[in-house]
Amino acid sequence: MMRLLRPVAGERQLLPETRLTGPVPWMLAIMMLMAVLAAAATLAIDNGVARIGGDLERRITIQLVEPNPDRMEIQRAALLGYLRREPAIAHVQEVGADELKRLLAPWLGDTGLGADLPVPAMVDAEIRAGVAISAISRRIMAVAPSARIDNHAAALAPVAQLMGTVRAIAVMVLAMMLVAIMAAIVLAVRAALDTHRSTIDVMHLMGATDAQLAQHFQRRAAVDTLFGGTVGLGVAALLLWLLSQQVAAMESELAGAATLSVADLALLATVPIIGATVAALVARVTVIRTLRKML
Amino acid sequence: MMRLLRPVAGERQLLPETRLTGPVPWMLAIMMLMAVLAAAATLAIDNGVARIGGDLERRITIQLVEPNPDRMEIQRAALLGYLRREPAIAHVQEVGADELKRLLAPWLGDTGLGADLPVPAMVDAEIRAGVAISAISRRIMAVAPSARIDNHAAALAPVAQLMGTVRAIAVMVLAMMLVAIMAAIVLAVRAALDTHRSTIDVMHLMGATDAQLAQHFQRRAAVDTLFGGTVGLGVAALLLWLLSQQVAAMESELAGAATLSVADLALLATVPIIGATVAALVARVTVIRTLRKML
Amino acid sequence: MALAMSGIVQFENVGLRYGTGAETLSDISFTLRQGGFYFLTGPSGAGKTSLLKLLYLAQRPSRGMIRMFDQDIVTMSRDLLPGLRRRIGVVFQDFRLLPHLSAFDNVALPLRIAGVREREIYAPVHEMLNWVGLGERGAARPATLSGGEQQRVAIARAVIARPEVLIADEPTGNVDPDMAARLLYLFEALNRLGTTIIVATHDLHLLSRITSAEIIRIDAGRIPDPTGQLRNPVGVKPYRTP
Amino acid sequence: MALAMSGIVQFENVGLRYGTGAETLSDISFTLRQGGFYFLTGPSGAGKTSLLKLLYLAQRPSRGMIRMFDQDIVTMSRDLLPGLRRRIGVVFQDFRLLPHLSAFDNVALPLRIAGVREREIYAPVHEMLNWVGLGERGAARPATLSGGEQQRVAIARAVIARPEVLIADEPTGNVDPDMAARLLYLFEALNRLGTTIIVATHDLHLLSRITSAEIIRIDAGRIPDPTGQLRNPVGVKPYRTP
Ligand SMILES: Nc1ncnc2c1ncn2[C@@H]1O[C@H](COP(=O)(O)OP(=O)(O)OP(=O)(O)O)[C@@H](O)[C@H]1O
Ligand SMILES: Nc1ncnc2c1ncn2[C@@H]1O[C@H](COP(=O)(O)OP(=O)(O)OP(=O)(O)O)[C@@H](O)[C@H]1O
Ligand SMILES: [Mg+2]
Ligand SMILES: [Mg+2]
Repeated sequence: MMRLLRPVAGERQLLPETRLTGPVPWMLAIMMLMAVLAAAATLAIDNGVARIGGDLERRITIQLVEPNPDRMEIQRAALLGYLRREPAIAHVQEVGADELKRLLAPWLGDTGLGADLPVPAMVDAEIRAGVAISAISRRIMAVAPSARIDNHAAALAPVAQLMGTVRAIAVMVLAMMLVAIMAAIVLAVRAALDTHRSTIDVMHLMGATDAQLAQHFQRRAAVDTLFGGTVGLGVAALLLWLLSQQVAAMESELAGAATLSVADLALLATVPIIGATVAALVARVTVIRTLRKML
Repeated sequence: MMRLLRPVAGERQLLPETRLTGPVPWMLAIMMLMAVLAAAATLAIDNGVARIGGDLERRITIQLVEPNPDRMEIQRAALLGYLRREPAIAHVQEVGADELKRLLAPWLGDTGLGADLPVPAMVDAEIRAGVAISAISRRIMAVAPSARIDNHAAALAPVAQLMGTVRAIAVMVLAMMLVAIMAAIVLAVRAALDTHRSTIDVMHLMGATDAQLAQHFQRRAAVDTLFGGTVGLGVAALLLWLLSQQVAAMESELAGAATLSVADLALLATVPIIGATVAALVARVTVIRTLRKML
Repeated sequence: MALAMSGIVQFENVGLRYGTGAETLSDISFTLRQGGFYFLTGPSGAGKTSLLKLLYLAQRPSRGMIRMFDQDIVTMSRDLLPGLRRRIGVVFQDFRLLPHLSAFDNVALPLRIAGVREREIYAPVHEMLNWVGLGERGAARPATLSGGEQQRVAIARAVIARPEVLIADEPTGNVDPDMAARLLYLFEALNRLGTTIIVATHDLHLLSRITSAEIIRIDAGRIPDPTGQLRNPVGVKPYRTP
Repeated sequence: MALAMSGIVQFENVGLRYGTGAETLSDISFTLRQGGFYFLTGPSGAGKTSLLKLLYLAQRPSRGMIRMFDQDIVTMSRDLLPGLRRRIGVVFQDFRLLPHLSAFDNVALPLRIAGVREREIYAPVHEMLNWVGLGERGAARPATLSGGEQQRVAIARAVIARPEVLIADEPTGNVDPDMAARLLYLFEALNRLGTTIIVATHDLHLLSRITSAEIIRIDAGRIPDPTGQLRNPVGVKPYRTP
């Protein structure tokens, strides 16, 4: 990498210090930005799905709906007793009255829970990995027939589906951008060769070797792509940070799950470097191939 | 528009028939593609949200969980009777036993509903617009105390939230792409002016007017952008079609709601034409401004 | 004075400075008669091309007054310049052919810019190409023409629209003496039809060939005779001949 | 025969055809002595530049045999060409200065390509620029130089690396006779140091000035004397002088 960027002795005086062509580095920056965003989206969704699959899938909420308060109390005690005994349950947490009121408010309006309405009981539980939910469900129904069991994963199925679609689009965009970046580099190097064709001709006739000429173009392509990549990455980083702030403000457990690890961020940071290396290679091959056609 | 594209008499012989610069039309195509996809995503999500807000929000599901089969039957009859009488309810539909079994299978496993488990009853209902769900809920609880009411909109809240985030990203990408396309056109026109600078100089000294010279560049910019825009739009259309197939296969009511209307598609189709017009104007202004600096 | 007024070109105390350096042209004053034939000569770097640039309206002077076609060039509106430029033909020292156009299209360019209809272009262009010995090479791009062939295309392009003033900068530096004589004959013919001709050249044979021509000598950006009237009667050689 | 073998350049029945047209050069046979001084002359479009292109290895012949520096140029490996090219200096008819480099850097280019260390570049380049009268203009870009100044930079660039063969295509077409004489003196000095020199020109004064030079005439792609030995003893003028 460093070897690609180091100017050759006296090279400044050999070829013009112009960019590949006017708009190309900026377009590379934009495509890099899109590629980084798409890659970030893919990684974030993968992380989110892993969390949903791993974490949320094993959480259930049990609700007791029983108009008779005495029976309700019996079932509630039986349920909590069973759940606390059951070795397949990792964690049990009864939802308090305040929390319940907050959850039910949208259904019941401001009047809240009154005497004419039974107060349901609600318990959150986490099942240990590897245990079938259906088995636990049957046993719960046996001790508390009024229980109604909610599986978080099932409730989140449409979200997971939507996330899958978004991920598919992100992967598609990423693939398109990578192809486009490669194509842009090839086209830009060719255009640069065209622009500097007479310079190349003259230097060639003065005895410059193919390697000498390629050296310059490969360095320039690398510098331009590194520039575009760094700008693109920088803007992408800014946008991702803004987005993470927004997600944090949403207080959504689900969106919160779709975060990027340090390893992911490091991976994204390599994008410009990989781009520059690829650009240098593309430039070298293009230049040497063009020169081969000359005497 | 047509006036922009019509070649001037003898114009072929006045300036070279080259593209703006090698990679630019293709990069424009890619950015147009991204812009169209982002615009499509925004429109589709807006449509989806409108549907969720309008349609799904007014739908509720009422579940009766009552271990005593006799009481269950009484409450079921009372519930259905009330719902059918209630003028605020637009539509009532009891969920059949088969459908119920399918819905409960994930919770209960293959053994299904046996004698030891009470069979719940489930009713879908659609509330008329403008009626508060809370009022209906209270009345339902009065006739059938074992009823548990699910509001679709509340269940879909995280989905709506995620869709909002995706929409925000899409709008951002769209804005970025529009800025980038404008910038790319300006930069490309400048680069083209640079490349053809000596040609412009000579024609200028032969008495070509600013308008004559601008004419050519504006036409070329329009043609190039139209090319890029059409390619980008074409690929975008293909991708959107593929995506719509995938969504259709998902059979998700939610994803199905996020579709594009004919008007939306027509709007998207104008993108290359607007792009070409903007490009022509940018080119004209850039050329004339450059020429103004010359004697 | 009346005669000076009838001049097609008048320079008065014209100075030209590129950027911030010393003046490239200083105190240039002269008048060119309509229908005159002028040679401009002087050592390399003296300022011949710079002076011609002022004449073909590629450059504004830094100071002084220039009148052409009875109009003040220095203060005139930019919009009127294309009209004047179409009355001037130029052979550039470095040809400046458009590389993407054929020899034919290069020669046709001034006609097309002037809006001449397409069917009135072929005949004169073809005839002109024949005149400069390139009748067969009309389809060739400049890059595939020899140096002298390119120079002849540049000359054909400069004269095709029968300009009122023809400015030629070293127009025979790349052709053989026979061809140079032929090209000079073309200039003379145009001159006889009324075109004012200014040729910058180092070629001593050219200078001696047009007996009616006046010679303007320039050295280090100045025209040595400061009276502002034309001097150098024919026969005064600007250099020792070998 | 032994003498022919010691020639630094040998052409045998060389033909050159651009694309599918007629042959531009036909049956060219000659030998250039090491240390010789040759003028190549002939009408515009005769094929002088095309012949020189073969010599400076810009073009392969369509047929025939070319030997330079005792190597067969036609069949030789492409990798060996840069080495040979560095032994040849070229003044192109259209100069071909690199527009983005200053006059100094243009002249320094062959040294830099050959890998000469930076601190060994300044002195010779500066001296050479002085020689061609451009000591003060080293920092100027080609676009800000006069035609003759550009030509002199091109000449300085061609000779800076003391090539074994110097090929100059119409090298004095844009300079005044005094400067032309000065440049020719430079060529003679190089020639005396052993450089083989080939100058294509239309300039009759140049031809008559180097008394020891041999003149090769070319017309319509052929060297009229078909023996393949050098002809045209000094003094035979290729054109009538006026
Ligand atoms: N654009 C420019 N910027 C700066 N200096 C310039 C520019 N053009 C010309 N010069 C300088 O002005 C002087 C006169 O140049 P000009 O081209 O007029 O000479 P000339 O008489 O045509 O010479 P030649 O016979 O060599 O063509 C030269 O020293 C040249 O370097
Ligand atoms: N690349 C090319 N493709 C096709 N034809 C060419 C090419 N280069 C030169 N020619 C033709 O070959 C002929 C010889 O050209 P060349 O440049 O060798 O002439 P020259 O003797 O150098 O003439 P001048 O004195 O005008 O420079 C000309 O008719 C020219 O049009
Ligand atoms: Mg000049
Ligand atoms: Mg030639």
